[in-house]
Amino acid sequence: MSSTTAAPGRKAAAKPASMAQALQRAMRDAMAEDPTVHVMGEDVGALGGVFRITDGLAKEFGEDRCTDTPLAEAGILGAAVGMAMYGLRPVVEMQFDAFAYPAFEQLASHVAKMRNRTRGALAMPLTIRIPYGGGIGGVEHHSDSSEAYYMATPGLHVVTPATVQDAYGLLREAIASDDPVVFLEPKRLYWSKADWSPDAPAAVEPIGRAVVRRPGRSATLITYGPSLPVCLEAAEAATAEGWDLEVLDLRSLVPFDDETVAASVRRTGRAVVVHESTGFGGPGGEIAARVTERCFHHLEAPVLRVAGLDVPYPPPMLERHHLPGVDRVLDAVARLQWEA
Amino acid sequence: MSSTTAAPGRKAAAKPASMAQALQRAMRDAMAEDPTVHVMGEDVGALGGVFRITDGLAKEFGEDRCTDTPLAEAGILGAAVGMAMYGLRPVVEMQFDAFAYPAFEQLASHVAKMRNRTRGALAMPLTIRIPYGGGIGGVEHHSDSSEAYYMATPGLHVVTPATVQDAYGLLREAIASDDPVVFLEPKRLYWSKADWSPDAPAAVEPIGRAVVRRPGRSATLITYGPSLPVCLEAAEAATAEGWDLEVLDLRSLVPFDDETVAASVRRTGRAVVVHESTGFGGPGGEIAARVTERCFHHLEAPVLRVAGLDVPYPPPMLERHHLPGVDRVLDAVARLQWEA
Amino acid sequence: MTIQEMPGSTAYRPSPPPAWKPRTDPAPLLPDPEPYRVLGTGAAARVDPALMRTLYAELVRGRRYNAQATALTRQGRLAVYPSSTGQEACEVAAAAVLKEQDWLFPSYRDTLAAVARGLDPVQALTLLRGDWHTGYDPREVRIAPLCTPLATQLPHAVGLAHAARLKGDDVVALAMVGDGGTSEGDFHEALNFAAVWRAPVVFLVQNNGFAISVPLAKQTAAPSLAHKAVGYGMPGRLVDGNDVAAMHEVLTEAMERARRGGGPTLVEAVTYRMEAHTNADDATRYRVDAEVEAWRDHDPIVLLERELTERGMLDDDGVREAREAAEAMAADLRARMNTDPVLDPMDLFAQVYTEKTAQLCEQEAQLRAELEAEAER
Amino acid sequence: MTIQEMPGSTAYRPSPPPAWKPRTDPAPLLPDPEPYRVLGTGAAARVDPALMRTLYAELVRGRRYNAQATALTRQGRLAVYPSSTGQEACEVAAAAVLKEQDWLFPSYRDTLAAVARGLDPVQALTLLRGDWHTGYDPREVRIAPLCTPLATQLPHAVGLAHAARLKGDDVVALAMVGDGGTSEGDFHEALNFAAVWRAPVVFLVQNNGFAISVPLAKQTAAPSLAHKAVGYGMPGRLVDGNDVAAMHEVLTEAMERARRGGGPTLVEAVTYRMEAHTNADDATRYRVDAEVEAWRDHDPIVLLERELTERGMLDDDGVREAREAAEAMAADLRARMNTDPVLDPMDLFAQVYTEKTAQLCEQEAQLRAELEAEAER
Ligand SMILES: Cc1ncc(C[n+]2csc(CCOP(=O)(O)OP(=O)(O)O)c2C)c(N)n1
Ligand SMILES: Cc1ncc(C[n+]2csc(CCOP(=O)(O)OP(=O)(O)O)c2C)c(N)n1
Ligand SMILES: [Mg+2]
Ligand SMILES: [Mg+2]
Repeated sequence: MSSTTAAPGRKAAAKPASMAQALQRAMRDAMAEDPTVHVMGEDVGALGGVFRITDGLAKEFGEDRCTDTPLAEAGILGAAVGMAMYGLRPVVEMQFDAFAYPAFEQLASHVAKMRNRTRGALAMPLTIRIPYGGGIGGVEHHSDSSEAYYMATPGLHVVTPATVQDAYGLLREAIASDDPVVFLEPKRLYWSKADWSPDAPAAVEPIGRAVVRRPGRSATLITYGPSLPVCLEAAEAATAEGWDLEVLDLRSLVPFDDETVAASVRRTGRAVVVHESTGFGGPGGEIAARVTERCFHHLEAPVLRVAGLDVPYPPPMLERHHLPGVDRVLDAVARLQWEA
Repeated sequence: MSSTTAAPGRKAAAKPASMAQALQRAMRDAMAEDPTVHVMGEDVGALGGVFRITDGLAKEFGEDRCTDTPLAEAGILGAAVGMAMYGLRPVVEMQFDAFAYPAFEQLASHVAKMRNRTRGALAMPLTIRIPYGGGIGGVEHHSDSSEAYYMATPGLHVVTPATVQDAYGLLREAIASDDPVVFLEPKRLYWSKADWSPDAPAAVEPIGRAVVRRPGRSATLITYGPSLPVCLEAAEAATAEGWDLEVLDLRSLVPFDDETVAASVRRTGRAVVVHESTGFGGPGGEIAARVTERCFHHLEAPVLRVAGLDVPYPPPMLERHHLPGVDRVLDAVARLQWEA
Repeated sequence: MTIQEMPGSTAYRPSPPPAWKPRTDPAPLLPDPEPYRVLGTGAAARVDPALMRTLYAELVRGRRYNAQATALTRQGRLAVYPSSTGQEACEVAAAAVLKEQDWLFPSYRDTLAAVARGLDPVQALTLLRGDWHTGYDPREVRIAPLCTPLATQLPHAVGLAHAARLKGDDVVALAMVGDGGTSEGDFHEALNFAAVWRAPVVFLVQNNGFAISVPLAKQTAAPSLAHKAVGYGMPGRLVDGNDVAAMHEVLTEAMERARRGGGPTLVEAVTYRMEAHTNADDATRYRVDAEVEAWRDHDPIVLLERELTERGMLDDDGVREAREAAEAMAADLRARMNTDPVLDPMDLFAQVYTEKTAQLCEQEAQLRAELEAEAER
Repeated sequence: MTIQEMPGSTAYRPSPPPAWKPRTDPAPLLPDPEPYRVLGTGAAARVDPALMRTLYAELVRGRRYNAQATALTRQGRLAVYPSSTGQEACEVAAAAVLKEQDWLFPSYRDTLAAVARGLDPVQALTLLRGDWHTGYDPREVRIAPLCTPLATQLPHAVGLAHAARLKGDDVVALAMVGDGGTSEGDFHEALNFAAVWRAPVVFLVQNNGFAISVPLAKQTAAPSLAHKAVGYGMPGRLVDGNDVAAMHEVLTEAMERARRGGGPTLVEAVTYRMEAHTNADDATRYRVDAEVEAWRDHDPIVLLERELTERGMLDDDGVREAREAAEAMAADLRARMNTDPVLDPMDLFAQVYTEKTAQLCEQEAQLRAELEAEAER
């Protein structure tokens, strides 16, 4: 764990905190430690963001450090690129997944490529926070899982926490990173809670490492972000069928932790990738292909995928049919050719 | 083959034509047959497009049917959406792959979703032509393989011809389709030639069907667009090693022809996916995963991938190291565990 | 307050500066320095009394609609509601100036404009209720789907208007956007396309002072949003958005200009969002009550009632009638929204493409099996 | 031709229309109706003769640079070259008004501006030669990478200038874009951000009449591109882009205004692209020779030579000296470009991330093995 993630000064005992609070605290601590950290986006100031993740930052650090921008995502990200060129460390908030799309050209053609184009002369120490995924009853364009777009763009790191601890630790690391990080926040976990203290983040693994959230021997569930709780619940339920499922939380899609993932699957011989993004062209294909390339002779069954349907994100009243739930995960596990 | 792809009137014997000419002819015939077909984009008028694919259309059909737009890709695609809402059938030209990114929001949030959002009331009979891929010595931003972005967006068809015949047939079909089609034109094949006549397009399979370009029994090369000639060349070279490779041209990434692909791999027992797009998060992961899900017990080796490097597209003088060439394909074939 | 016809610009060719000519005379494109007003001014005498009374009834109905939708949201019947309370004059006028064949391009905040155009409120609220994305057939009612990604509906309006003009149809598109939305690239590109193509489209910006929490001063440094028009070569008009008569007059003029081939107009309506951004928003975080209070006296209904009463055109009966009609609409809406819509999950697959792909058929079969299993439990 | 300081807009709060005040006085923001000129007018007397002579030498050198780069392209030494022949006054003036610490944000067409700022021409041409994307360290020379995706460099300039101002540094950014680029959403968003943030940035639009084949009339219907400024609340200036003295004066003023906290300026330079878009373009498809010829008499070098000669400030010696210096530069450039650059394919992996990922290390090893096998053959 890099030293930048240790909170300065005070010590506090762990107590219940939400992922939203941990994210807020990560930005606050980063801003307090490093005057080059600037938070910017739509409504991040007085309002504290529509999810309140930047709550209080403008008040504590002033509007120049936590800035309400005009309403234009390409402009926000483009300006952040220029700020980074001058040595600042911008943390950009996109209001919702689909509202990051206007910034796609800046992201793909500049943010991702700047270091490479300039042979390392211009770093892009940018963090782009994007609340993503569904399950909160949002109307259209408010629930997209857009990670496949970012994964397919070399030069970006793509990180997504699934726990309160990781929300703090990974965001601190993302902000401290000299590379651009697309930081995907599973919005339906914003209000999930855990006992947590910013003073004891030592247990947090760095970006690029997957973590075993539940050890098991029958099969591996490979997942991340919003689907981690689903997989943990499925693993509990699976014990009734006699399956002892290992649950892996990827935490970072880029870089991808082939080592940890392959080690697990080699041990269990079976795997299911679970994510909320649409299946076709989603992250699961890449993950299943990598795992198969590395573990082919250890596999008792093809790596299966449980994903969102291959349809535009549904309206609120139908979203439950889209989201991969415990039953679908268990169905997939059942199809892992146990009879073989 | 749908009847819309038969050229009206005259008959001509097959003679050498380039892919560029076939594409031009497809638009011309579509415009002649259907007054609702409108071509639009940057420089598509007097200039005929930077690749001359729209050559002569403005002259023949007038500037209202083939329109030089202001220089703004979101505006172009957004206006085309409105035109489609009113019953026109716009054919949009994006000048280069990376210059379609400014239109990403219009594409992902409107073009792809309009039919779904309106329960079918508003069709989007749009064709979005995008010259893609490298190998032409273009400077940065002129050689991206962006198909992964479009594949991950439900609601779009994603089509890419690799032959002169398909260039005509698939583009006619794309224009005639009531669904939006992202039509990816492999720009380094623009000047590839074949004997061809627009009067005899009967041999062309419809969108959604993969085609065996070279039958074989040892292993299947699964490819599309710019990599088809590479795979055919590799297959020829492989005969020297005693491998009889089957080469599949996908032609359409969405819809994906699981049937044809799986049938081939079940027969050969081995497969390599070949494309120019970066490997990580690229189309190959999805393809390999689907094939493995369907053919697991027929596979003698994991499905391998030969793809562009996981780096931003290189400058002209280095691009040959990025592009999957015959040697890399043969290397992958050699790794298909023949000893097993 | 005349609007000059924009001279065709196609004749322009590059010429060396000694021969320079501006392509358009900028002066007529610039907005007046003050928002145009009718109510409480001499201009009010010109307005047709019947129109005034119709608009009054619509405003009262619109206010009631907003209140009812807000109440339904509190009762959990809507997923979210962005209220146009305080902005009813803009919404009502936008609908009133449209002919049967014209098209409306509303944002998420403009369900009232759609309702005022004649759309069934239940259909208008489908998106916000959450049973589907669009609750009506846009071609049938000539109202584009309510648009959430900001300003993205503007190029659609331009394209549709352009297509109609190419076909020779008498169709004008009226596109609505907020003050915040003017900062988006799509706003710029749409206005530019419209002017270059001389498309019959009217852009109505409701400047309600805020983009969620962000006040206009952090959104733009322009003298007014209407001043943006000159940069595209179209006229910009600045109007009091709470003065329904002024709104009606300015929009009518812009629509007519578009209709006779004069090209697009940008109208900035100065108004105020009296409620929070949506029910989910907490406006106390970014604005003080005093500011809201200052606008109460300039309420669109108050302004029109004052004018009509002073001129003896509205009595207690008139007020009562308008209110009763509004109550009837609200009661009907309440009754019809207080039921759970019956949904078919198979609709998820029905219209992704013209024909379901094999892949979607598989997924549909799987979901059907799941639902059957669920039903059996 | 004075530029008024833009009053701060942060005090603005929404207020009901009776209390309406424009946030800025639009009048001083509007450009003059004609492009500003110095050469051949009385204003020329004001210009420092030494400056005039320096600019003359730079123009001559710039023209020679364009010719040399074009020749290198014909010889296959450059992958592509977008010439700025005819636009040298804009390029040269843009570089001349920068202080050491200021930043230049060029487009693909502006290698000359980079060279005029002092960048080694070989480094400036790296992108177009094709051995790497950027041939220099942007921080060292304070020149952003040459930008190809149109208008995307403009928000970068705004962000950098804003960052510098926050830090209290005396840095102004000058960002260059073409007439076609003004249609992109990024142009709009950048100008708006700059004005709202009062960022010290100057936007220089080179209106050279065409975006590849598309003439200005199909790009905009605005009176001038400079008129776009008022929509952002910044001053717009219209200048004869072939008059290097006028360019120098207007840009200097805009830079100074930015430097003292007065915010951004939009400058439209009216010029003409004498060559095709790039060597790969065929300009005969969309324009006639007569149009090109009409501009020859208004060539930036001709204009300045005429002025200097008439006023006895330039004799044959002076002309010869400038030409000789230009030839020396060209000979050096030729010599250094006529070698094959030595490239290391491993550079492909070196700077994708700060640290190579395991995945990239694997691919690097693979490529290295391939190259070794290749070498052995
Ligand atoms: C492209 C995009 N970015 C961000 C949002 C999130 N968002 C929804 S409404 C809103 C504020 C819009 O303000 P304004 O345009 O003034 O309209 P108003 O809500 O005041 O009617 C924002 C930021 C969005 N819907 N679309
Ligand atoms: C976003 C984007 N779209 C399209 C292009 C392709 N393109 C390159 S130059 C050019 C014309 C630019 O014209 P203008 O802005 O007037 O600059 P000029 O070339 O005249 O200097 C176009 C369309 C691009 N580079 N970037
Ligand atoms: Mg608003
Ligand atoms: Mg130009």
